[in-house]
Amino acid sequence: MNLKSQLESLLFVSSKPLGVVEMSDLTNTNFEEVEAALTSLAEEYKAQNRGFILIKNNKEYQLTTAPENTNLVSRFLKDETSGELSQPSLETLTIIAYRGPITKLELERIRGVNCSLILRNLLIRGLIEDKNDKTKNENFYSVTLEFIKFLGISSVSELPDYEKLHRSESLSEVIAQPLSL
Amino acid sequence: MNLKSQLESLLFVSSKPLGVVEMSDLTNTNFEEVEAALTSLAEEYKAQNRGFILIKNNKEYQLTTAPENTNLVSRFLKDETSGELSQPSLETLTIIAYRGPITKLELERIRGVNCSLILRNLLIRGLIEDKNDKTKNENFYSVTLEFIKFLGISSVSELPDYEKLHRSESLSEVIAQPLSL
Amino acid sequence: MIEINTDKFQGPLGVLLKLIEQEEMDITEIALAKIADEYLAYVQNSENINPEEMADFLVMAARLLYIKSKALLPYLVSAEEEEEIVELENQLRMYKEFIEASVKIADLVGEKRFLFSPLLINKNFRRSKKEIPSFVAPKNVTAQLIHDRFAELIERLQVKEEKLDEKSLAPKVSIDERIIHIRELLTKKLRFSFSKFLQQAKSRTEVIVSFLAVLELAKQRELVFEQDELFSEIHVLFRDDKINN
Repeated sequence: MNLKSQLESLLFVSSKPLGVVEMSDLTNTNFEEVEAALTSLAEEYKAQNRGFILIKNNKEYQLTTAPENTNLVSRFLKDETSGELSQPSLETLTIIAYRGPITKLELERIRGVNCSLILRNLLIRGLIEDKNDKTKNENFYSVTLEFIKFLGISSVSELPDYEKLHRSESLSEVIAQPLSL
Repeated sequence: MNLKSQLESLLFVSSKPLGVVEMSDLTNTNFEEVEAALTSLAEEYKAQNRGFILIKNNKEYQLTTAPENTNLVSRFLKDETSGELSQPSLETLTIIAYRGPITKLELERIRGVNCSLILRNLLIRGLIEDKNDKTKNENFYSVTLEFIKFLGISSVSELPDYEKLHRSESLSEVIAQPLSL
Repeated sequence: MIEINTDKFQGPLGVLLKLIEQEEMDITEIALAKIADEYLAYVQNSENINPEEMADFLVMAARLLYIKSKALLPYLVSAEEEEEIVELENQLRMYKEFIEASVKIADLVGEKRFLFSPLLINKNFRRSKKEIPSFVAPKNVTAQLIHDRFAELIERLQVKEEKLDEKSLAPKVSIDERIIHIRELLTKKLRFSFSKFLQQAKSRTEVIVSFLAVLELAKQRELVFEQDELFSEIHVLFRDDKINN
């Protein structure tokens, strides 16, 4: 059986993001092989200038239209996404994109301000998601594939200066500090 | 512009078969070129052993999963529709039962998270349906007649405590909260 | 007056950063001390501060006032407090990095390269052969279960609302009010004892506010202090009265 063709069929027929675990179960193949095949598919699409690309976030994959055809596709779908984001939403998304998964407390320490309302709005809009870590009993926020699609990139690692801001030490230090006042 | 990539984007994102005339209009290219590009795409898919094929029916084109993966795809879709409902799906279903017809945004305000994927799942299972209100240009979700029958009642108003719960004020308040982004 | 884009509310760090940039200064303790007054003026005059964020704006105001008082009375600051100032500088520098990144992200969004995936596609479209049934009976779902889940949800929403009840804080004295009070006091009495003045305060916050008010007036050269010998009582009086005498 041809694994790449199988994965392509699944991604194609599913209109929701698919996780590596799910694809691995369905094709009866181990994670590593599935991930390798997906990486190879993503590269093929780009090299062959296909009309779709494979995007990735938090071990979830989805096929989407290629960024160079956005105009055409939004005309066809009559999609009127304006892409407007307020400054606070943009700030919050930026921090979650570079530092996620991140807790509300860490986020608020970076922004210096209560973020409940903004987090709720971003959750409703589907640009972020929260996952509960049961061992720590805490919610961790990450950006979603919806956010990746919104920016027209194929994964957060393509964000400007990703490596630098993702690892920035001053950040880890500040986060590790106890709250004063 | 790359015509093949454009056509591929359109076929990929479309939820119905596409005619040559429509594709020709959208891409601003004449029929012959569109047909030639489509033929070339169909050949590529076969030669490259892709997970989907391009089929033609009465001048209309659509992408479908490759025949050799039919069993895999059916298994996947069956899992999706026959598995147990997740807690979030069940909660969404109850809101639609008691509050429907209801818009996606109203649902999302009540639940505090984006509901696109859950709605998709409930639609696939045939538990809910959406109707477009043309004057408001919005989709309203209700439970399907099949689901109502399955519950052993003849209308949602026969659900326990329907009158009281249907009008719950706390829900109306949540729906009325402003959302800013 | 400072011009800050107030059509979109900004957090305290955003306001600080803007003030520092307007002064064309780097993020340092000196810069923070310098903009403290402007920050306070912003918090006082801005009608756009979201009530949920007010507490954070006030915490920042307290930190800035503290830094400012340190600039006036450097020997009063402990090593631990020194660390807190460095921490604020670091926090601000990091915040700045993210703000810069967010500008790049905004540019990316502006390019409108949105990607689309087909959503809610009929499940029998796109598939060769084998129809999937259009209705699948959900396991274990009954009218009673639907009712119970919905009732639970309503209850949960009500609990949440109760938590969000607004609480009003006991009225606190402001630095401005204290300054007016000091001026009135000195107009009547010409001079007063600093320690007795602080003793009148009803809470720790009031002590701090009174102290800051006195410092503020001293900085504005309205007040002078008299002390006969080291550690003896400090008397506060108007500078003009002192000169006239």
